[in-house]
Amino acid sequence: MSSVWIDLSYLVVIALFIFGLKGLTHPRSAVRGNLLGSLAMLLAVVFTLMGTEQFDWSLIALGIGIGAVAGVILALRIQMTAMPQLVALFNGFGGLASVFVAGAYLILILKKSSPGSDVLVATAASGLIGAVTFTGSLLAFAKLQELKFIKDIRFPGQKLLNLGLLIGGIVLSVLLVNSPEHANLYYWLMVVLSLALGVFLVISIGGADMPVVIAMLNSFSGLAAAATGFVLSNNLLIVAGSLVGASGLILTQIMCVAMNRSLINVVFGKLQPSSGSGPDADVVYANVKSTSPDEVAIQLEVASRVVIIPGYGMAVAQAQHAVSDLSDFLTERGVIVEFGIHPVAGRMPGHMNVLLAEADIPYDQLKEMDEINATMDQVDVAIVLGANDVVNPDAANDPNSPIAGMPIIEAHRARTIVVIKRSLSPGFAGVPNPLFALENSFMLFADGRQAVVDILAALREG
Amino acid sequence: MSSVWIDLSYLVVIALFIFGLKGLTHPRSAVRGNLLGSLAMLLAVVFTLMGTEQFDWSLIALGIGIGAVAGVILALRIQMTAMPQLVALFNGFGGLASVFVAGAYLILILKKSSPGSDVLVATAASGLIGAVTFTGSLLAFAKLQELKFIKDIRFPGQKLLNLGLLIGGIVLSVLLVNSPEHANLYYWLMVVLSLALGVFLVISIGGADMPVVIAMLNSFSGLAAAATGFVLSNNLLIVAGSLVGASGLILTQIMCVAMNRSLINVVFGKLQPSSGSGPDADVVYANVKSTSPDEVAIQLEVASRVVIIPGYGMAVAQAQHAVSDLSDFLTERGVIVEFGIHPVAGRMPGHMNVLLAEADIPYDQLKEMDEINATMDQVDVAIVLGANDVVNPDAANDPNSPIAGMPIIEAHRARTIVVIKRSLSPGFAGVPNPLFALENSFMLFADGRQAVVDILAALREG
Amino acid sequence: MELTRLLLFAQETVAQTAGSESSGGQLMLLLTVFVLAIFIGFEIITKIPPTLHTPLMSGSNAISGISLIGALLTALSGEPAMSRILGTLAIILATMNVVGGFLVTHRMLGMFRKKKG
Amino acid sequence: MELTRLLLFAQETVAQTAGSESSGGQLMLLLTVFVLAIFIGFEIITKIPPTLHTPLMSGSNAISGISLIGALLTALSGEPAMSRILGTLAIILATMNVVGGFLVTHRMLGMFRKKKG
Ligand SMILES: NC(=O)c1ccc[n+]([C@@H]2O[C@H](COP(=O)([O-])OP(=O)(O)OC[C@H]3O[C@@H](n4cnc5c(N)ncnc54)[C@H](OP(=O)(O)O)[C@@H]3O)[C@@H](O)[C@H]2O)c1
Ligand SMILES: NC(=O)c1ccc[n+]([C@@H]2O[C@H](COP(=O)([O-])OP(=O)(O)OC[C@H]3O[C@@H](n4cnc5c(N)ncnc54)[C@H](OP(=O)(O)O)[C@@H]3O)[C@@H](O)[C@H]2O)c1
Repeated sequence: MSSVWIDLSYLVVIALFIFGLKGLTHPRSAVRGNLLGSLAMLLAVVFTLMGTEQFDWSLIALGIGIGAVAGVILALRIQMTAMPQLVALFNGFGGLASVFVAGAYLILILKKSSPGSDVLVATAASGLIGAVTFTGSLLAFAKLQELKFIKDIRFPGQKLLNLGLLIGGIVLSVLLVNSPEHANLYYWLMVVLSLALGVFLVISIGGADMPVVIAMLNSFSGLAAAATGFVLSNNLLIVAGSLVGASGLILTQIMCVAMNRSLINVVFGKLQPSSGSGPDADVVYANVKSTSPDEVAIQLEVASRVVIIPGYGMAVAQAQHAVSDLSDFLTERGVIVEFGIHPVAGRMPGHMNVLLAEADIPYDQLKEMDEINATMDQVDVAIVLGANDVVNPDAANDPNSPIAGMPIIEAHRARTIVVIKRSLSPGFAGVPNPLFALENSFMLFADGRQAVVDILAALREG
Repeated sequence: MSSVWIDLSYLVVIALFIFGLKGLTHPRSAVRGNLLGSLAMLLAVVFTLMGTEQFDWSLIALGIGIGAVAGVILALRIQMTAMPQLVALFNGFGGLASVFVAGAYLILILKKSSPGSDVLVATAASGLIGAVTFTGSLLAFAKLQELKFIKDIRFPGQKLLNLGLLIGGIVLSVLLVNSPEHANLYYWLMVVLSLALGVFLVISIGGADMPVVIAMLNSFSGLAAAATGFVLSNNLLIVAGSLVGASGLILTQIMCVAMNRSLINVVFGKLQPSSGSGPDADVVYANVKSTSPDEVAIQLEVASRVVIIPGYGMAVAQAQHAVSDLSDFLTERGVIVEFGIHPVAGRMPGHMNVLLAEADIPYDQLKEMDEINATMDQVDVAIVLGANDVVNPDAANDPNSPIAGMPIIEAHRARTIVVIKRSLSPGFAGVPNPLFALENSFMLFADGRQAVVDILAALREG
Repeated sequence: MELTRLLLFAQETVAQTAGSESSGGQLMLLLTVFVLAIFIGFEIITKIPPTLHTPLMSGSNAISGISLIGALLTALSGEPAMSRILGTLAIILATMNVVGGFLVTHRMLGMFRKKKG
Repeated sequence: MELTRLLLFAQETVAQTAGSESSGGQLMLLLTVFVLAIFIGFEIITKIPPTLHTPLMSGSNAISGISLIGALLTALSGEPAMSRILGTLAIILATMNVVGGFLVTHRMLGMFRKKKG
C-alpha cells in the first residue's frame, strides 16, 4: 500500500480517536466510544504494518501475540473491585513502552546520522516522562492491591530528593542533547533516575488518593506517547498522546475538586492526621448508642421508606450481594428502598455504582447525592453501610474540618439512622463523625456483610 | 526577530484565536472574546512583519492604512439595522483578498520554480471558493440593502447553469494543476467563472433568507483562507480559516433549524408562495375587526399586564424609540410591560434585541419565547407590532403550513390582541394568519411608528 | 459538501505527488492541522443562543480576514510587480474585513450589554 | 506543569535549531498539531459525571497505548539488534496496555448498563 494512503488513513484514525474519547464522556455513548477507540487502534496497527514493504513477521507477531494474550487474560480474570489497580498496571506498561521506543530509536538514528536537537529533546522527554509513569504506576498498583511489602513511606527531605532526581534527569537530558556521541549512555542514566523519581513521588501518597494519582499518571503516559510522536515525527502519536494528556489533566482536576482537595495537596501534602486540630473523638463519641441486628430488623419492619448509603466499608466487606438481598426482601414487602450514592464514596469514582451493578441492583434504585438529599426528610430508616466521611455533617458545620466544604449525603436528616461499621475508628479523612452520636443514631458494630446477613435473617424470622 | 520566535508566537496567536471564538459563544464573554480575536490578529500582523528583514514599508503601510480607515468609517457610520449587510460586505472583501493572494503567489512561484501539484490544488481551491464568496456576499449585501436594481431573479435552467459553472471551474482547476505553464491563464478564467457562480447562486434567494446565506458564505471565506494557508504552507491561516469554516457551517445549520428549514431548501427551494396549497386569505380574514389608536388607548388604560411582540415591521417602521416611550409611560402608571422576543423575529438573529437595546429598553423587560408563553394567559393586552409569522397559530395547528413546526409566541392566548400593521398582506412566509380574525383580535392598520405615537398621544390626553 | 469536495481534492493531489511523503510529511501535517482545527470549530459552536448568532457571524467573519497575513507575505516577497500589486490590493481588502469586522462586532455587542431601567 | 515544562523544553530546542524553519516547517507543524490536540482534549472533557471517571480513565489509558505504533515502527526498521529487541519489548508492553485497557473498559461499562428490576 502506498504511503500516501497510509497518511490519509491516519487522518481517519485520528478522527476516530477523537470521536471515541468524546463518546466516553457520556453515559449513553460510552460503550460505543470505547469500541470506536479500539477500532481506531486496530486500524492504526493494520495501516502501519501495510505501510512497510518487507518486515520480519516473526518478532512482530510474537510481540503482539504475547501482549494480546497477557492483556486479555488480565482484563478478563480481574475482579471488578480490583479494576483501578489493573488500569494502573496497564498505564505503567504504556509508560515503559515509550521509554523503550525512544531508546530503540535513539540507537537507530545514532547509527545512521547525527540527529537534530529537536529529536533529541523529544527523546529525552519521552524517556523521562515514560519512566516516571512506569514506576509511579507500579507503585500505585501495589498500594491499591495492598501488597504487604509496600507501606506509605515518608522520610525527611523526601521532597528535596525528588527535586534532586528531577534536576538530575533534566541535566542528563541537556547533556544528551548537547553531546549526541554519548547520547545512549545519558539516556539510560536519565531513565534510571526517572524510575527512582517515580518511586519516591508516589510512595508517600496514601492508597486512598491513588485514583487521582492514576489519572495524573495516565495524563503523563499520554504526554510520553506524544513526545514519542515528536521523536518519530508521527502525527498520530502526537494527537492521540496529547488527547490523553490533556483529558487526563482535566480529569485529575475534576477528581480533586470532587474530593475538595488540591493536586498539590494530594501529591505532597498529607490529610490532617486524626490527632490534629479537629474535635476530639472521645468527646464526640460520648453518647454513642449501639444496637443489634434484631433491633434493626424491628425498625425496618415498621419503616415505609429506607435509604441505604454505602461507602468504602461495603467494598471491604464485599457486602453488595447481601445488601441486594435485603433490598429485594424489603421491596417485596412494599417498602421503598433507595440507595444514596455519593460521588466519592469508596476509593474510586463510580466505585459504589460498579459494586451495586455487579449485585444486580436495579439502576433506578440508585440515586445521586442531590436527588436523595431532596427526599431525606421523609426517610424512616437510613442505613449507613461502611460509609463515614461522605455522611459527616461536620463537612458542612465545621469550617476547620479537613473535609470542610465537601458536599455530603445528609443522612442526619432521616428519622432513624443505623450505622454499620466494625468500630468507631475513622474513615479515610481521619476525623470523628458526630453523626454517630446523634439522638436518633444507632451503631451496629460488625463486619458489613455479616451485619446485613444477620438483619435479613432476623427479618425473615420476625 | 528570528523566525523561530515568530513560529512560536504564531502558536500563541492560534491559541488566542481559539479562546476568542470560544468567548463569542457565551453572552457574558462575548465582548472579551471579540477583543481577544482582534488582539490575536494584531499580533499576527506584527509578528509577520517582524519576521521579514527588509521590506517596502510604503506599499504595506498604504494598504493597511487605506483598509483600516475604510473599515473604521464603514463600521462606525453604519446604522445598527444595516449591520447584517455590512457583515456581508466585509465577508466579500475577505473572499476577494483570498483570490488575490492565491493569484499573486501563483505568479510568484511560477517565476521561480515549478510548484508541486498540492500547492496548485490549494491555489485553485482558494481562488474558486474566494471568488464565489466575493460575488455571493456582494449580492447578499445588495439584497439586504434593498438596492433598487437588484431583484430576486429566477429563470428556468438556473440550477443547470450553476452546475455548469461549478464543473467549468473544477475543470479549469484540473487543467491548472496538470499544465502549470498556463496556470495563470487558467486561474483567472476559473476566477471569472466562480464570480459568475457566486452571482447566480445567490440571486435567486429571497432577501429574508440572507442571514443564513451570509453565515454560509462566511464559512466559505474561512475555507478560502484555509486553502490560502495550504498554498503558503502557513499553519496560522489554516487554523484560523478552518475554525471559521467549521463554525460557520454549524451556525448555518443552527440557523436553519431555528427557522425550521433545510439548507438545501434555503439555497435552491423557494418558500411556498402565498397562493399555494395553504388556506385562502379571503376566507381566513372574513371576520377581521379594525380598531383605532383611541380605542387601543382605552384598552390599555384598564390593562394591568401588557406584552409587546415586535416583528420585522417594527424594524421597517423604526418604531423602537416610540415603543420605548409607550412602555415607559405604561410602566410609570403601574402596568407590567414585557416584550416577547421570538428567536427569528425580524430578518436577522437577535434583530429585535439589537433594536430594543438601541432604544434603551431595560434588558429584564425582554423575555424569550418560552418565558413569555408561560405567562401569556394572564396578559390583558398583547400588542403585535409588525410581527406576523412568529405569532401565527397555524404553525402549531396546520401541519401543511409552510411554517408548520416553527415554535411561536402564543399571542392568541392573551385576553385582547392588538395587531399593528399596514395592511392584511402576509409576512415573510407568505401565509395568512388566523390570529388576525380571532374574536378578541383588533387590527390597527397603520405604519408601526405612527400607530404607537398615536396611541401614546391618546393615552396622554385621556 | 464544500468540505468533502476540498478533502477529495486534497486526497487526489496527495495521490498525485508520488509516495514520497511520510506521516510526518509536510502536506500530511498541514492536513492534520486542518482536520484538528475543524474539530475544534465544531466542538466550540455547539449550543449558542440565537441572540448571539449575528455577533458570532460578524466576529468569526473578522477572523476569516486572516488572509491578511497571506496578503502581507505575498506583498512582502518583492518582485514581479503584478504580484505585489495584487498583494497590496489584498492587504486593503483584508484589512477592511479585519478592522471593520472586529469593530462592528464590538458595536453590536455593546448593544447587548445590560442597561439600567 | 508537566505541560509547560514540555513546552519550554520544545521552545529551547526550536531556538537551538537555528532560524531555518518557516511557519510551515516540520517541527512547527508538529507543535501546532500538539497544541490543537491539547485543545480538543480539554474541550471534550469538560463536564463528565463522576460515575464515568473510572471508565474514562481506563479508556483513555488504552488510547495512550498508541506508543504501540511507535514500537512497531522501530521494530520494523531492522538492524541494530539491540533496537529491535527494545522495539519488540515495547510491542509486548504496549499491546498489553491497548488490548487489556480496551477490554477492561468494556467490562466496566457493561456493569453500568441499565438492568431490569
Ligand atoms: N471515590 C473516590 O474516588 C475516592 C478516591 C480517593 C479518596 N476518596 C475518599 O474516600 C472517602 C470515602 O468515604 P466513605 O464514606 O465511602 O469511606 P470512609 O470515610 O473511608 O469510611 C469507610 C468506613 O468503612 C468502615 N469499614 C471498613 N471496613 C469495613 C467492613 N469490613 N465492614 C464494615 N465497615 C467497614 C470503616 O470503619 P471501621 O474500620 O470502623 O469498620 C470506615 O470508617 C472520602 O473521604 C473520599 O474523599 C474517595
Ligand atoms: N430572524 C431571522 O434571523 C430571520 C432570517 C430570515 C428569515 N426570517 C423569517 O422572517 C419571519 C419573521 O417573522 P416576523 O413576524 O418578525 O415578520 P413577518 O412575518 O415577515 O411579518 C412582518 C410584518 O410586518 C408588517 N410591516 C412591514 N412594514 C411595516 C411597517 N412599516 N409598519 C407596520 N408593520 C409593518 C408587514 O405587514 P404589512 O405589510 O401589512 O404592514 C408584515 O406582515 C419568519 O418567518 C422568519 O422565519 C427570520
